[in-house]
Amino acid sequence: MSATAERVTAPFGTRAVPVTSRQHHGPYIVLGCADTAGPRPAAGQFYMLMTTRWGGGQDERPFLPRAFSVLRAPAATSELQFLVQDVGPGTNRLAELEPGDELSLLGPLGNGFAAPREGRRPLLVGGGVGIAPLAIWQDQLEREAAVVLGFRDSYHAAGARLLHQVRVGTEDGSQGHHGLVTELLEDELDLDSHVQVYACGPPAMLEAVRLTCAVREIPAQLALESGMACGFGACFGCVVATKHGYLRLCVDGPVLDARSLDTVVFAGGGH
Amino acid sequence: MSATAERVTAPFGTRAVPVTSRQHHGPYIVLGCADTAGPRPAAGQFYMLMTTRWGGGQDERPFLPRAFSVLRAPAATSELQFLVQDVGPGTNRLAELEPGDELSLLGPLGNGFAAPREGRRPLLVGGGVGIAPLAIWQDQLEREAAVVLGFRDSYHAAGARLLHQVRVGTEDGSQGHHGLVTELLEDELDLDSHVQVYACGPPAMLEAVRLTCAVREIPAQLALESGMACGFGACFGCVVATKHGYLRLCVDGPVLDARSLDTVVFAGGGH
Amino acid sequence: MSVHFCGIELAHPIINASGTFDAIAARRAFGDQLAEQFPFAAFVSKTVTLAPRQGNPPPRLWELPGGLMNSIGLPNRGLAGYLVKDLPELATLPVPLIVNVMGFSRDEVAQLVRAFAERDEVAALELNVSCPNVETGLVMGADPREVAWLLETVRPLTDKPLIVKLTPNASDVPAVARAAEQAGASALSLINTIRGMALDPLTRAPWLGGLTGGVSGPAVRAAALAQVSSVCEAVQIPVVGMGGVASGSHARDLLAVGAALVAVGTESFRNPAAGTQIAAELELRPLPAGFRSEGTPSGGAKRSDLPGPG
Amino acid sequence: MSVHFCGIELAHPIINASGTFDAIAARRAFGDQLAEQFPFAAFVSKTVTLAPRQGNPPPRLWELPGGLMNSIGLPNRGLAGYLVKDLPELATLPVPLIVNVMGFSRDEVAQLVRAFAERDEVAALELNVSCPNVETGLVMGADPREVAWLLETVRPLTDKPLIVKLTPNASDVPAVARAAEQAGASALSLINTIRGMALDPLTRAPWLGGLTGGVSGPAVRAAALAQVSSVCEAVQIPVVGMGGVASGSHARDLLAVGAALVAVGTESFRNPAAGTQIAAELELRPLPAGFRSEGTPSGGAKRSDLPGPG
Ligand SMILES: Cc1cc2nc3c(=O)[nH]c(=O)nc-3n(C[C@H](O)[C@H](O)[C@H](O)COP(=O)(O)OP(=O)(O)OC[C@H]3O[C@@H](n4cnc5c(N)ncnc54)[C@H](O)[C@@H]3O)c2cc1C
Ligand SMILES: Cc1cc2nc3c(=O)[nH]c(=O)nc-3n(C[C@H](O)[C@H](O)[C@H](O)COP(=O)(O)OP(=O)(O)OC[C@H]3O[C@@H](n4cnc5c(N)ncnc54)[C@H](O)[C@@H]3O)c2cc1C
Ligand SMILES: Cc1cc2nc3c(=O)[nH]c(=O)nc-3n(C[C@H](O)[C@H](O)[C@H](O)COP(=O)(O)O)c2cc1C
Ligand SMILES: Cc1cc2nc3c(=O)[nH]c(=O)nc-3n(C[C@H](O)[C@H](O)[C@H](O)COP(=O)(O)O)c2cc1C
Ligand code: FES
Ligand code: FES
Repeated sequence: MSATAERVTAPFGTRAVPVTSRQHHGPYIVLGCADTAGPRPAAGQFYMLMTTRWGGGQDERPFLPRAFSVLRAPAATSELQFLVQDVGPGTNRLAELEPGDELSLLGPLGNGFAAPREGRRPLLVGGGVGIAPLAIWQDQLEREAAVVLGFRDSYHAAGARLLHQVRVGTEDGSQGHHGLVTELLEDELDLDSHVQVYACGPPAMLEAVRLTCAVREIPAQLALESGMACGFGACFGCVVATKHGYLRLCVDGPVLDARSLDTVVFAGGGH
Repeated sequence: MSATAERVTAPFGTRAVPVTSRQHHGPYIVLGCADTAGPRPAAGQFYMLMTTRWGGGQDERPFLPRAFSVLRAPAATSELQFLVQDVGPGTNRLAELEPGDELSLLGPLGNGFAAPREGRRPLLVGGGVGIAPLAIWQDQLEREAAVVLGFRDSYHAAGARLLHQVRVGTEDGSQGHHGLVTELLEDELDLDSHVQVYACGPPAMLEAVRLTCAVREIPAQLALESGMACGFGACFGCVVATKHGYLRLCVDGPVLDARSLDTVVFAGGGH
Repeated sequence: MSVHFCGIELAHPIINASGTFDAIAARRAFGDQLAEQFPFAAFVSKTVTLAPRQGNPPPRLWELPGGLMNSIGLPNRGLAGYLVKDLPELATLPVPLIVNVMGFSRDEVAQLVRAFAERDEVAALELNVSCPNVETGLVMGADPREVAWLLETVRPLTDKPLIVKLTPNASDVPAVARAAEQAGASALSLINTIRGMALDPLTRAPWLGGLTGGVSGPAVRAAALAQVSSVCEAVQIPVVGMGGVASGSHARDLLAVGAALVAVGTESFRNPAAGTQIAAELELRPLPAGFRSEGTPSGGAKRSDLPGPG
Repeated sequence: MSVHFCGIELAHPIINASGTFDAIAARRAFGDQLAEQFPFAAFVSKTVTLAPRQGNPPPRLWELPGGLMNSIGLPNRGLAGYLVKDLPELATLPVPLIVNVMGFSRDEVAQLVRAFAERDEVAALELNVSCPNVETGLVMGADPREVAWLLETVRPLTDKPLIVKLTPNASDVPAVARAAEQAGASALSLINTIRGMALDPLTRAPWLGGLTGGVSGPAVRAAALAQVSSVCEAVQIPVVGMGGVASGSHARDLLAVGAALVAVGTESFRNPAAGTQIAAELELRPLPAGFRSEGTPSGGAKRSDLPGPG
């Protein structure tokens, strides 16, 4: 079902790493840490993150770790970068981290993106915080990729800086194309349809991308989200409905071949 | 049963106040805050304290507020000072507070100390963090008080700075008298027995004080501790055994007349 | 958002959980402000028994992740002392008074109900049935027959509303609820505390003086919502929902599954004004469309045939 | 600190709770390190049913204060698929294998037990009885007669140890435990999850695809300790204690009230190596004096006659 064999196995057990950097890009925070004990992840893989001071937030949460795609993992370094949007008690905690603080992580987990097939040109489609896995993928792709990203407004569009040669769209028109990123996608496909689409973003956007690619018969790999408790296949909580039945997104995803899905639905607990 | 009518009523409901100062005295931390909405407390009264970020510590605690005697409440100011010894998840949180942070408090609660009877000279006996209520009492007493304080060692004895004209004893002899504070108490009583004793400290020390005063027929007011959930008489959890049955320490104490006790036992959840 | 409950008009749907707020002690701590800013729409007093009780030896409290375990042991002055000392002072509160009673036999409960039946200060009675019946050894509230048997005895003794407070430590709480309804209960309230235990980390001997205790607070919220929901599906009489309510949203959840009133317990320990705050939060966020005024979901929630967890 | 359990020798007393660790998926995530650093002294597989199950629709998870509520719905390949696909791979684990099975009738359970009885790869069977018996509509694990009836059917079918996993959602768990012991259970395990519910904060409709779910983690620790303690007092056969164990101290509590083994569930979601860590913490702090080797307190803890909470 998974689009790919790109899976780097994780060291067994959570490990503590020091936070080394913290930058703001509009509403998003980029956390850097030094993961000397871990391997270099594949693009599209994710980590389960916790802080040492987990819990005690709204409704006495968070309790469980939270899943985050790796934003960047510069080769020949031990650095890992994550993109965090503060939407609730878990991301609250992570968004507070400063250099020198401790971050507890498990990973890399899940399946990453697979290389384009049949010499197709990679086309990256991202929405909001969903741009994270596309940044590391752009870093790793040999071939020049076209990138279209959608945001709510120019404030959120600050996240576009994290990739290069980007066409941006905003829902309120305050920056770049006025409208949805899927309109930019259609554009790109009109120019050149011999592409392989890689998409990550809110469920509604992914569903639009899936539909467009299905109609035009263009291969697409979608990085999905769902509520997760463990991240390594232990709880069976993160399933998404596919043509092959329920799949655990943490071990059979998060990257899925668009053709394995009848539709993209929000599976709860993501954002 | 209570030794006194010294009770200042509290505003209804917890209120948030800014932390204004933070000092270290050996292992103890003195937290200052500006309680503009509250009244000036009586010596011996206490407050229930929480931080905005409560919980998430060892065993997912703390959950309930924690009780703290007021250390100092300078007249004609809105300042309140508390003495905090970090012994567990709740005091962990409080010990981390910095000026500008928010402190949530309820109080003043309970009964304070009563003035000396029959022109007796006040004699303050304290052990460890139990010195807190004695400091504000020394401030409020018209009459010059004798003060004897006991600590584990010279590091802890740094707390003695918080009162004046103090005779200090340490268990390891590293500062002042080598031995227990109750030996200093005996000393003082030999010099002058027309005193009224005010004591606060660990249960074993309070029991020794109670016994000594009982034998010599000297009136003593003891500030006790017990595990508390609410601090205002709602839960019936903080009872201590007295000659008159179980009393709720939060509303009928924390200051009790030594004569109302057969013995001082640790009632759990204090320290 | 004033509400009617068993013929009693209340300013809002938030009341206190029995044994978690002592209005008399609170007046000593907070003075007249307590009456001026009383946080609950009705006051439920702590369980009264026939004979006075000292309660359990300390320690009586153990803090849990998001909760509290207590083994207070129902200390109270006993019926006679309550009538003389507590009732007159509680009668001066600005809200209706609900008296919670418990007996260790049907006869004891009957004596308690009779005594309060004739007191105009008392708006309603809550029966705490989370204790064993000495006649049978069975926990009254855990067995449908026991509850029916009890109500057949005490229902005829008063016209006042009788609220039966159910225990959550039972295999089939809805069955107990139906038995209570059929035997004439005016309303039901749940959940009482969930049985728990803790050991002293140093000695590994039981921490609580009562050896075991009752768990309350956020830790029981999900279990409480499930039980309140099942009971609301099982009966027509009004239900007082409680268990871990710490915000308007938690109260809203209980109303949404059908509760008529919501009781706040442990959260009052964190803030005595919690009731006021929760009622205010409720006002701000009315129920979404699709709920009947009683708050039962207009659909969906009956698919109880689905496989369980795990 | 190797221990013997039903004739099986284990390196330490920490095993996993069924359904909270998938060794096959974990091998995909962690590679060979999983086998090298396997965190448990025995591996308990997720519940296997006769027919394959998809499980409940998502969402299946709801986070609680210090806990988790799940409505996974027991997805599994079914007996045939398990025997062909899972069993061979699980047989390569470095620790003994305990297979957890569930049937919706005595006959289903009998078929499952028979199938595993002849498999040498299987060291023991755990019977998940937290589901209704379609023949009677009663939850097998909540009723002493149901459990006895079930064991009379399946006990004769195998010499392997039969561990009966009790449900905590019952009025009298010790009674069920005694019934299981008398009917030939080799051991007992508890607690399974506590029934709970949550609503979507936006729509107030049930959040979980299964409508209700099962609560686990620290939020159930106190309830688990109380039930394990009562069951250990009620039976002589070994007991596997579980519920909210997140540290060596929590495991020590369960051993102190008489558990022979301790199972770790939800904590593995926070750290897959939790079992290793907890076992190591146990080694460091042996039981204080005053405990028999089985760990039952040498005195005190029987005063169960004391009044309850509140
Ligand atoms: C594979 C993967 C990769 C991801 N990558 C990123 C990333 O790169 N950057 C990023 O910012 N985010 C990422 N996410 C999303 C991130 O994991 C969530 O935003 C995070 O878990 C939110 O946690 P929270 O505690 O902050 O908010 P929550 O309160 O958990 O809110 C998140 C959603 O959970 C639901 N919810 C509310 N209460 C509860 C409850 N009690 N129990 C369960 N659900 C509840 C609500 O629908 C809410 O919208 C990723 C998720 C996955 C699965
Ligand atoms: C009236 C009064 C005045 C006080 N004044 C002061 C003061 O001025 N300064 C000061 O530093 N302290 C004071 N204390 C003591 C202070 O309240 C405690 O130190 C504090 O509550 C400890 O909380 P904690 O979370 O840090 O530690 P805890 O973990 O609560 O440890 C405190 C004790 O609680 C027990 N314990 C451990 N786990 C649990 C559990 N899960 N549930 C219940 N009990 C448990 C243990 O015996 C431990 O020794 C006062 C107490 C009272 C009652
Ligand atoms: C996600 C999840 C899935 C579970 N699946 C099963 C199962 O398949 N069979 C079973 O007997 N118990 C199952 N359980 C219950 C656990 O085995 C255990 O009894 C319970 O979680 C209490 O332990 P804990 O608090 O350490 O998690 C499951 C628990 C969780 C959290
Ligand atoms: C300290 C304490 C004392 C209690 N005393 C009583 C009581 O006397 N009678 C009673 O019926 N319930 C009593 N309860 C149970 C509460 O009324 C309520 O049912 C339970 O605490 C759940 O609500 P909560 O989670 O909001 O606290 C008590 C609860 C606590 C925490
Ligand atoms: S998150 Fe637990 S199985 Fe996927
Ligand atoms: S602390 Fe609750 S009654 Fe004293």
